[in-house]
Amino acid sequence: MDSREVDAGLRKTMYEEMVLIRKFEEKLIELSQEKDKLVGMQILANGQEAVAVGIVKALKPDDVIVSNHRSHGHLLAKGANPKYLMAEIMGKATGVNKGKSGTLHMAVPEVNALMTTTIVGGGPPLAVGAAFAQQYRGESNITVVFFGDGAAAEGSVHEAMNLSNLWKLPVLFVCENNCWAGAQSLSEHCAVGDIAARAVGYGMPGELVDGNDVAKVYTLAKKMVMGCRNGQGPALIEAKTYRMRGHGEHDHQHYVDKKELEEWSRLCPIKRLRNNMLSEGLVSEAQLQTIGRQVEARVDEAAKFGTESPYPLPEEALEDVWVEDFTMQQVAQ
Amino acid sequence: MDSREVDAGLRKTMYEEMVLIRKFEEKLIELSQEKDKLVGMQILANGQEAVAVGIVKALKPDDVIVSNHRSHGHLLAKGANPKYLMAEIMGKATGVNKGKSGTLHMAVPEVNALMTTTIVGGGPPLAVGAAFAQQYRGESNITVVFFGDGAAAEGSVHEAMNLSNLWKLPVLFVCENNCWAGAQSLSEHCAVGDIAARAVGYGMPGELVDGNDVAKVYTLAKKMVMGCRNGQGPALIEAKTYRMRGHGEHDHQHYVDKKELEEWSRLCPIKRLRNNMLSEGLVSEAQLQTIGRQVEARVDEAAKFGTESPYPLPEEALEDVWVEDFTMQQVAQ
Amino acid sequence: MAVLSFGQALRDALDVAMSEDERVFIAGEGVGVSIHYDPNLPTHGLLEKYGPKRVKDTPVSEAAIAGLAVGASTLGLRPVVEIMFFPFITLATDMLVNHAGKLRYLSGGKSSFPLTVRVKAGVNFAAGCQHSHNLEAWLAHSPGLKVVFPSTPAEAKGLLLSAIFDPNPVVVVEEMLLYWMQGEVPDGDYRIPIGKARVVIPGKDCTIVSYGGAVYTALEAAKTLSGEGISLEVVDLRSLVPLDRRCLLDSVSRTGRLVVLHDATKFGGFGAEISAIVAEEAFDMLKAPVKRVAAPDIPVPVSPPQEIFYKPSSEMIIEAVRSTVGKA
Amino acid sequence: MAVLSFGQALRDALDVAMSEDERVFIAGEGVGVSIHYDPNLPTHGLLEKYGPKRVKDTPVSEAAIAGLAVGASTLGLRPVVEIMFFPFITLATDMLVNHAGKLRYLSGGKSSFPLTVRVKAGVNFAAGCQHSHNLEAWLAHSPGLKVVFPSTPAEAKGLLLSAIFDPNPVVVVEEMLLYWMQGEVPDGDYRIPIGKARVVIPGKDCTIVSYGGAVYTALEAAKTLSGEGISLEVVDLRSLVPLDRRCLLDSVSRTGRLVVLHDATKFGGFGAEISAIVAEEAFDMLKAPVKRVAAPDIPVPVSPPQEIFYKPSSEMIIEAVRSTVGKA
Ligand SMILES: Cc1ncc(C[n+]2csc(CCOP(=O)(O)OP(=O)(O)O)c2C)c(N)n1
Ligand SMILES: Cc1ncc(C[n+]2csc(CCOP(=O)(O)OP(=O)(O)O)c2C)c(N)n1
Ligand SMILES: [Mg+2]
Ligand SMILES: [Mg+2]
Repeated sequence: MDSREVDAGLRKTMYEEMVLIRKFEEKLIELSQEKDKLVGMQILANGQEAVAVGIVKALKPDDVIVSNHRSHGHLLAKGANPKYLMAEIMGKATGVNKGKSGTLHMAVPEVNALMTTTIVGGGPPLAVGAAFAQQYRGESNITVVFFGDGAAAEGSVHEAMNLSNLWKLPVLFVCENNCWAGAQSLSEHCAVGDIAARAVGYGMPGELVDGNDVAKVYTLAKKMVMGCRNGQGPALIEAKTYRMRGHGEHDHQHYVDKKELEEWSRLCPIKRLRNNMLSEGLVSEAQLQTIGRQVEARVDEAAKFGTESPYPLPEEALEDVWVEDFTMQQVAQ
Repeated sequence: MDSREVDAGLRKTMYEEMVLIRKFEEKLIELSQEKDKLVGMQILANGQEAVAVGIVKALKPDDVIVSNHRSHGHLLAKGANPKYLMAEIMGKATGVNKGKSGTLHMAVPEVNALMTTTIVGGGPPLAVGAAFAQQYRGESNITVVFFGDGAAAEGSVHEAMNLSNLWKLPVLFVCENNCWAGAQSLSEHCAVGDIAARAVGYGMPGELVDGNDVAKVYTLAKKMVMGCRNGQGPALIEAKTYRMRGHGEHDHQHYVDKKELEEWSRLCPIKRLRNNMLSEGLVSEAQLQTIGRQVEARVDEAAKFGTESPYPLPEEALEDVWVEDFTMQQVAQ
Repeated sequence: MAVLSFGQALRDALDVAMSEDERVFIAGEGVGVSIHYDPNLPTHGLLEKYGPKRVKDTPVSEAAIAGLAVGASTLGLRPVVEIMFFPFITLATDMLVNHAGKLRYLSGGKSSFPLTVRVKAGVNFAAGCQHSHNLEAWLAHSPGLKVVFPSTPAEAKGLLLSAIFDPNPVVVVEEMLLYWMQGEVPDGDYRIPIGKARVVIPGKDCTIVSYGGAVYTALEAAKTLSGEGISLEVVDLRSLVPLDRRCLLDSVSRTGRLVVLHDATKFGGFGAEISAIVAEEAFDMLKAPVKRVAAPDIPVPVSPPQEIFYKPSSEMIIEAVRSTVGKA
Repeated sequence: MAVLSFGQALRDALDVAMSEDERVFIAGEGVGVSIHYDPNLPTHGLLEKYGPKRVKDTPVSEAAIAGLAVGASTLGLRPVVEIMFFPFITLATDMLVNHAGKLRYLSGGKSSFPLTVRVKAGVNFAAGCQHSHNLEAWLAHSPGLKVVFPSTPAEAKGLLLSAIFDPNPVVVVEEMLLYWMQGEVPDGDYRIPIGKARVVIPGKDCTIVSYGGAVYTALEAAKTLSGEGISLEVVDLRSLVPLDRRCLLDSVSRTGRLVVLHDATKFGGFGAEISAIVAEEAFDMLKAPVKRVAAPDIPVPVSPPQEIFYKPSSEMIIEAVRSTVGKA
């Protein structure tokens, strides 16, 4: 497969989206240096943008995604508004979840990013449920769930894979194998080199892909998504990629070999796509700079929006537990 | 592999043990017709005796087994005294666990049957812990855990397999695939035909065996056990067998095709071993009858012992929660 | 109004919900085909009636069963999933507590999770402590989950139907040993509001608060004590979350005395919450200390005399009441 | 006696236990190599000191981590395993509740399970409700498990060491935000008996019972109130199971008033048990209703003003005490 097989316009769009994710998170890095600007620990997708964009571009807007603690890329790729994400990450009332979630579990139902969980391994069983509803209603929509190589060790992932193929549910399992789970490298937490090898144990297709090549990710996703949509049941993609920053901005990766970081930095998915578009003459340097500036402006606007937004009222914390107008006051007071 | 490769004396012993299990459980069937004789629902290994005996015969006395709700065969094969098992199943004070366990979770530490759990899928993580202790202390002992095809769907089994091969723990996973999990057949609860196929996803050896041929089970177990003992890490055996009775004596298998039962009854592991010993001239009909009578006498004695034993005192229920002389009275009263 | 068993009443609720609303489906281990062939079981015959699309037998995967409910509910279905026995709910608590109960909150109120979990409870069916362990106190301490625990066939039907159509996650605890108990059950789409307790029998001297099968132990005690001239008011909570504080406090204000009863273990049990509420809010009305009658803080033993010992008895209530009313 | 941080004191306990007893090993996600490089973390540097045989980084598999502890302990090891954050314990509750807490009982007293589970708790570290959710009430309601919840560096060391060498399963809840708090800590194999509470400051007018970091909120309130002439007695339970009923009841008998405080949610929280015990056993000594101060019954929100709102404050205690002593 050659990335040239992917339409030039689409590649440009994917480039823009990857740059948006990168710059959005670079803004978070910047803001995390300032006191009391962001709330909690920031888990960044820096280096993994091609997985989010390549997979999501293979979906229709009605398809559902289920995300995890490393969600910014997934959500932006699915079309979430950076303003409301930024405000959420700042804990503001205007945030996509009114400040109740913060960075770790943002749900954006508007774009069918219905559930994000920071319980590692929590996503796959949720995705089974979403895909069941899609199948039950006779829709052709599918559900994609992103999870990490670390998550693959959780029992819930196993249960979800077995159940989804048993019932031929339209779930695409996307394992972002970024070589680390916290401070544990793959070989320290996983008994097997390729998590994709597990697909056979559930009777479903499973394939590896270079997760830093957005065109390859997209092409494989297209194929796998078609299978899910056509009633062939679930499939597993393992995207080999790399987490370029620590697990949270306080983490300076003391446990990582600097050479490993350098090697993967050469494989940067954005740089690769950029070079390949330039060398094919699809875009000019000037056009790329324009994209960069436009994206920066969006990110700055988002940061400004978040910064200027008010915090929610303390007692509004009591809202949004229950659907009806019923607070636990009735229960507990 | 031919069963003749297995030593004649050993085959005779295995035969005796299989008959003991069968007759012990036939006594339970008989007693379960009487009111208030046995406590609770009896889950019988009828038809699966060759798995228990074939596996356990490949072990040393110091090796540990972890059993599940279908434990009678495992425990008897490991050398548990039928008297104390019978008394336990009757809820008597002389029972192997003083009547606190009943049939479902008997532990017999005397024979290194350390933990029995009726939480389906609970055994494998416990076995990981036991095997870890064996490795930690530099012993050559290993741990065998028995679980069902239904249990294979539990997340705990996945976690245990990954962890045990990651650490190269001496665990032999024995999946007794008896075609049913409760009233669900394999194809109704499992996305894949052979559970052994999952071994590759953990990088460990996994093999199928005819679970109704005790010699084959024994021979494969010997090989797998050696790997575990030699530090090669865990292994998985899937023994294809069949649950001849319902899941509890109230269960008349309304959901089972009678033909299926007939076919498997022809494959009865005891009948097969018996015929093969007879055809080889290893034993005579008379000798087999003697074995039968001796075993029956032991079982009768066990039933008598259980029947004549007293129930524990009600308030002795408060004992055995804590190691020290500390009852929850201190906590709760 | 038909006379149905408790189990048939539950089945009736499922039947009504499924025939009324295509969004309702049921799933669990053996909810379609069961090793127990008994028309008194809540899912009996539903597979035959509604087919395998809507009656789903699952693998033995409690976390996935709960996840199925969470995910399907937020796409608009009305899942009713079964956890076979109460101790197995431990395997689903991440999905129920960290997901069903929290994801709406985490969405800032954008999403909802209208799912129902049926769980079978009972401390005395001779299966031992890994099958018998009442954990309603855990669920009641988990924000975002409603918890109901019916005691009669009519309540079972009415509360299960309300649970299925409640827009929030609801756990319905079913006392298994009641499955065969008969009672009058209203026809059709009969619902009992979640959060309303019921005064089973009115009385003057002491209130007994309970739920589930324990209510019958309380009634037994009430009968004996009425012979001694002590009049008990028996309150069946029916719903633990939300709790009908009004009914509870009103009853205590009438009787001035309270004994709380449940079959779960005492220490940290739900009875503590009842006792604490009353001690906090009705202190001045109390003529005597609130007593709790509950199981000892041990796992459920199997041996018959010990299993009987474990379960709170009417004698224990009688003793507690006598000491409360000063006639010990 | 050295001055150590709470985290260092825990580390010291692990260090003493490991150097004293070969049977002790530690396991968990990142207990060897961590994304947090900080000498105030309880497992910092232990991998370097004891090597990978005894300091085991595990996969992200909470059930297997707990199973590891259960299985290894019954073969005679002394496992100390870590569950990273309290809400993740849901994934291990089957192993802890149905196995660690019950298998000895099921063996009729033949087996034992001397394991320790360390779990990190805290309701305000800006990570939201899937990382912050204090569930000690669940564990305290689970027969066969001991539960301790230290509040000072010395207690942290003394209780963790006792837990490791206790022949029963013990859960040690570590309040993360205390990791950096300094205090004097006895050297060597210092143990505090599990089951003994501590009167932090004596007082006459009202008892505050608490545990973990909430004890400091109580002390803050005590300081303010002493300015108003109200004298608080602050009791730190330290151990929830077994509970020091003597200390609790003695204190209430001295002050006649009780406010219970914890950072967990109120409804069905551990405070209910304390309140119920006192209402049951010290009714006649009580001059006023027992009050509970606890978190509202909601998941922990992330937004800073809401997270502050969630956590019970000294003002709430002050208000509760004032109303209790009749000076509201
Ligand atoms: C159930 C659970 N256990 C542990 C954690 C703590 N934790 C957060 S991220 C993480 C590592 C996850 O690794 P992986 O799945 O590979 O995802 P990545 O962070 O690499 O994207 C861990 C252990 C958690 N959030 N949930
Ligand atoms: C965690 C859990 N879920 C459900 C059950 C109820 N249950 C008991 S046996 C059984 C079927 C198990 O099937 P399998 O593992 O194949 O074992 P088999 O009974 O066939 O030997 C089930 C679902 C249980 N005991 N534990
Ligand atoms: Mg990773
Ligand atoms: Mg089976």
